[in-house]
Amino acid sequence: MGIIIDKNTHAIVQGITGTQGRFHTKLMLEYGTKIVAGVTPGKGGMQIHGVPVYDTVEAALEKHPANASIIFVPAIFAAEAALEALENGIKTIIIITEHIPIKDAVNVMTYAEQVNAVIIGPNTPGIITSEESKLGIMPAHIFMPGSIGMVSRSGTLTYEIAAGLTRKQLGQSTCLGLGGDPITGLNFIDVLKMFRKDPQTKAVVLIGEIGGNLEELTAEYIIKEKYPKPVVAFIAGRSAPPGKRMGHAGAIIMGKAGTAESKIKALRSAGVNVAEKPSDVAKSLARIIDI
Amino acid sequence: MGIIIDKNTHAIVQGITGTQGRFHTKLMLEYGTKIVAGVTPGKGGMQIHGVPVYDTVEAALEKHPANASIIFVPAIFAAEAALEALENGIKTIIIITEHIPIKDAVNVMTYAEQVNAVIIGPNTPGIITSEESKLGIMPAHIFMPGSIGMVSRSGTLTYEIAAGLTRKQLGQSTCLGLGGDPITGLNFIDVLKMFRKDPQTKAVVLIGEIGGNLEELTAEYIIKEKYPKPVVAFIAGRSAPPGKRMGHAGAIIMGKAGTAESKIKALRSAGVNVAEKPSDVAKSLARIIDI
Amino acid sequence: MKIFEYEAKTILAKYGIQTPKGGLATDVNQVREIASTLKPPLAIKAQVLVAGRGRSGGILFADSVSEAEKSAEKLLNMQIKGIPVRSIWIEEKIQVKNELYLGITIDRANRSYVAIASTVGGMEIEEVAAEAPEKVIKSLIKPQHGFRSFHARQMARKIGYSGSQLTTLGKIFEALYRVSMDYDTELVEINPLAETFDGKFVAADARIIIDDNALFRHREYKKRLLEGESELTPQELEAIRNNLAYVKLNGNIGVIGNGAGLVMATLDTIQFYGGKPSNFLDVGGGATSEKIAAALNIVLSDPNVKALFINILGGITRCDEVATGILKAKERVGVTKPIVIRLVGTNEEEGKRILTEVGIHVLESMEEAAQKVVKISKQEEER
Amino acid sequence: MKIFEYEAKTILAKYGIQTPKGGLATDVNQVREIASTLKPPLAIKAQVLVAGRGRSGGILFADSVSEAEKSAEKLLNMQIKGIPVRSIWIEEKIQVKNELYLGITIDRANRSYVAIASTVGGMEIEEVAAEAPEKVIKSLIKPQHGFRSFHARQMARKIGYSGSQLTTLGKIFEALYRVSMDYDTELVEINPLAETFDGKFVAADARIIIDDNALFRHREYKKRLLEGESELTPQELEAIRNNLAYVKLNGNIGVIGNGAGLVMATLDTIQFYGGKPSNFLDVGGGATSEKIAAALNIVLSDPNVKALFINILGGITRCDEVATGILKAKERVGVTKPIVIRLVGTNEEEGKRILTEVGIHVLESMEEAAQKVVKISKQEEER
Repeated sequence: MGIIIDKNTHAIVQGITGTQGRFHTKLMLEYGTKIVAGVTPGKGGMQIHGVPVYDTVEAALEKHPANASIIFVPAIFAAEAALEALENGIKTIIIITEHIPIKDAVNVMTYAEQVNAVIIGPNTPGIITSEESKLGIMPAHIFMPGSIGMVSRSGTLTYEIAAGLTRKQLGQSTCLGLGGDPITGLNFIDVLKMFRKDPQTKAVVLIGEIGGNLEELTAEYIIKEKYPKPVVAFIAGRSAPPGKRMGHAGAIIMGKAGTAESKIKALRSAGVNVAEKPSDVAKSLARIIDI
Repeated sequence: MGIIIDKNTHAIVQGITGTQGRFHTKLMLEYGTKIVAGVTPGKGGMQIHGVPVYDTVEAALEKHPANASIIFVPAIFAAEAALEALENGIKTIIIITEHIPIKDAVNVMTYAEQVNAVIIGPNTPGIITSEESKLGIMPAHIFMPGSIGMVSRSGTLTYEIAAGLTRKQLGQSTCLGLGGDPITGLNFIDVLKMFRKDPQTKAVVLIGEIGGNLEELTAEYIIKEKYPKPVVAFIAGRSAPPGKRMGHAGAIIMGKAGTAESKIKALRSAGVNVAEKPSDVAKSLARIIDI
Repeated sequence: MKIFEYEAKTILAKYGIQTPKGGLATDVNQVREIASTLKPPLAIKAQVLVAGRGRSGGILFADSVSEAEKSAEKLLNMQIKGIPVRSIWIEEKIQVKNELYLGITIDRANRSYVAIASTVGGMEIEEVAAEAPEKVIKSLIKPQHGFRSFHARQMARKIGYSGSQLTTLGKIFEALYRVSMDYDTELVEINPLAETFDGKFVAADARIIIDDNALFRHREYKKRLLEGESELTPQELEAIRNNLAYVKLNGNIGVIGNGAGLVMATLDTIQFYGGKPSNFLDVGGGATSEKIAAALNIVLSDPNVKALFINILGGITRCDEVATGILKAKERVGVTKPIVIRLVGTNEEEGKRILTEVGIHVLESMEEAAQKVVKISKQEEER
Repeated sequence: MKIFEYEAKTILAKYGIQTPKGGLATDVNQVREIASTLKPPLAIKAQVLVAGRGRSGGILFADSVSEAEKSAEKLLNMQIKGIPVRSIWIEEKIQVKNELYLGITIDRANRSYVAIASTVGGMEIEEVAAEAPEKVIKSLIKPQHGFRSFHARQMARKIGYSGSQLTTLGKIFEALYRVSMDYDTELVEINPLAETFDGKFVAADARIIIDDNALFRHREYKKRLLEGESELTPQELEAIRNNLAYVKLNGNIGVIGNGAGLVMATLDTIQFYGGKPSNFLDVGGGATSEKIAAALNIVLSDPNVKALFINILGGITRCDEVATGILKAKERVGVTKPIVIRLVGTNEEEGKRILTEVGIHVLESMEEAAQKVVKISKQEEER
């Protein structure tokens, strides 16, 4: 099981002819992901690793029914690509692209909400449901199937923690990155709701960071809904100064808002086990799972 | 009965402090229409013919629940006024204002469709349900209650024909103008559907004119749905030359499209009695009603 | 408001759409100057706003500067459908492999903008739609997202293009939409869009109609309209300045009324009884005596007019006020031609009294009045 | 990208928002010139981008031209939070009846723009929100219709205005939204918006932050950023030019890593073990040896750095490539300070071999490596 993607996910790759798109299409195919077509305007008729390329999403879908899209299109055109996928009826869209303007992202999210589509990202490593499907750029070998659901605002930090889990034989159901931008599609609460319904997922790892108040809202949600599965969290950025963007566009403390302290405090008050160091996540989880 | 408005319609007047708004508010009140508040930004606190004026629709509705709005706001701001009414939940909006840009009108209509609101106009004389409510600028004394539903793209031509009906004691259920612009809210088909369901309405008068193909589409609808009530039509503009706008922004023959001949032919092929002259409408109707 | 081909092309070029190299001239010297900077063959195109310019001989071709001069002279001495040619556009003639059509206009039934593309360019799109509807591709545009690059590419694909030509066509079409939104157009079309033998696309002809009601957002055009730098007749100009809706026709019965539908029906009724209206003139609701004077002035300035029909249905407007207005106007303008007035509605009796006192026929029935004015017009014509 | 107060005010004025009369000066002569054209009392304001300028003494007042000169001289010789004052803005001081707050920013949780208004102006809005949330009025903005005049009036009403003041406030707020959209701002705020004793509204201070990711649509600002006409340190500028995410901190352990979250966690771990990071530097995914060289260069240019911690989790990135890159970079930059490298992931063994051959510590555990670099930094500090 897992959430959002599985063996039946048939995806197109938008921006398949770029360096990133081409490279990760190969890796996704190797993982077993069903990539049915690629789209790059002006490049229709090509083949990338055996995947046929079309000029438009519409043209791709006429030949290859798909229910997901992963977007590697450059930032200037990425929001357009997402709108194209949405208008052509695709309901699961992963936007890998970083540096999409906020105004463009807001447009995409508003439209996605209207048509009930799931957007992961932008600026996300993607999503992987172990041994079923991977729509993303994460190194597949650090993951193993299991019962831990992971949701994160960060890429490499997720790999760090996932590798730690895998070393301890704590396999994962689905692992996904929300994306490091201020405006993203799915947020922690959305994903927690999905993990709640997923029978495979027994516990959830939540990897947050400074900026915004999604972690605080998630804590409220956990309290209000008496969230039934254990949650272990790590929050990056305790040592970050205010007013500075820490790599991710969304990782910034504004005045006194968005600090790691605030998030850690909120999550702890919701009964979430917040790890001090990345390696502590696996340790905490091992204890909890043993119980 | 009749359609869209009745004794329970409580309306606000947007643009109540202008010459037109002020004048017609008085006439509507005299007719018995329930005008509960007026809105003119910057004029909050005034009273017009005893009707309290507010700066915003929101403020008006807090004090005076209303389910309709009639708009007399100047063309530059009229679309904004309609959006304000829509966003504040009003579902029946009559836009009297003429000369609204097409782009603005398209915006209003798109939003109205999303929220299932009824827009009458722009550039309409409004709507009157005899002896129940009048939201418009038509002279009330030419109408009398009865069983004829009237729908028109024109103002004075409607009065001409309505007066003719009234002289022959052929009273009306509801009479409404769609508006003389290329983009209007309700169209003939929408109104025919409403008249179909209205038990009071026994026959329908349809007053069309050159421009667009709404009359042709209506003919198709009448055929397809085997429209159960008799329809008598008059189409203005048989003598109009192509490429010239005949007063109404929407009354223009483009190339060979939108001619009176085309409309008359289509309606006749749908079994509609199309009058040669305005006065023939009442005559035809009298014959039909007798049958 | 229609704008000239050269203006439309200048706008398109500003939005990155390729147009033929060319220049505007109002005399033969300018033509020589421009033509000598261009590579023949050349197209010499009368700048008029009437439709069917090509069929009326308004476009000529030239293989040399001297030929261009001759063609230009010919055009500058020409009238097209009664409109004198005031300026001409000289441009390099495109070697055409295919002619396409791209346009953005209004879809009234869907209350929407619509993008239209066709592989049949060079004809009026309504004609193509009537003769070969399968060759006309339409795509409704929702204002929420507009017509975006991918919509444009989808259309390009539907008319049979792919690869880099598809993206180029997509960019042109997207630019056309931006023109449409930025200039509040009712219609913007490239017809034909020429596909050259090396696979490029050039706007060989272009047409833009700006929404009259949006001219407050485009003051430079509004100004031009009011200053008469267009093809309006003096009557049309006078009507615009007085906020009157006026259209010239070819008959001999002047018509003035209140309300567009009523005036149209009045024309129809006159025609029904065998008469010929000389114009459409709608004074609108609640017209002042000033406005009515202006209306009479405009209608009567047509020497063909033999009789005048004023059709007023007083609703909110009071008939007595209208009558007074007509009298005032009549005195000021000095009307000598016969007038038939149909006047009903609010304060009808008083209105009638005012007019009959000075010997003006006042009738109640529009049909009766129409018959009367037709009869008078025929009598006057026979004199 | 933050822009200066005077730039923000110039933009607001262009959108019809009233701002105090004033001028920009970079030396005392200019101050005299400007001040003599203004009506005292005057406000003399250091043009710096750091927050808390007022509290740091960056705003002075003057009742005469000579006082203005003195104040200006003082400011021009001042550093505010380490940033030297390069220019000052002199303006007429507003006589304030009330101070309001108006702003447009991002609501992350709702994936939306949000309009914020408050009757408590002159304080940071986050503080007002924390202390008196009922005094902060918010309205989410849906992109479909934007923030229109009636939304603006609704907000004006909610903060207690009516009549003509409500429409004026509405116009200001609507203009602010247009600035936000036209300039792709993350934040545009007028704080305070001064209500004068005669009921007018003047933008006494203004702040604009442009979305860095949208700078491709605002090339004039992009250019300025890259040309260093801002308050960036040479290190920050070098980082921007090399597409590196870099933030200066106050410690002595240089940090380089791949991935923002990982680098943040690295800093946290160093701090957890009692060390002090000197910076945040994320090289991103698949960094080239050039990029790593640039990163080393930036980090080591800080004289306080006693040791360097490179934390690489090779996922898609291959560890052997990273190792080679580090070596190249090390040679080019001439690193003499101790380096601790944590290197795991794809081709980890080969990467380790390359580095250990030249005597660089390579570790597998981030925590272990952090402890090690903290220890080294302390030893180095004691030397």
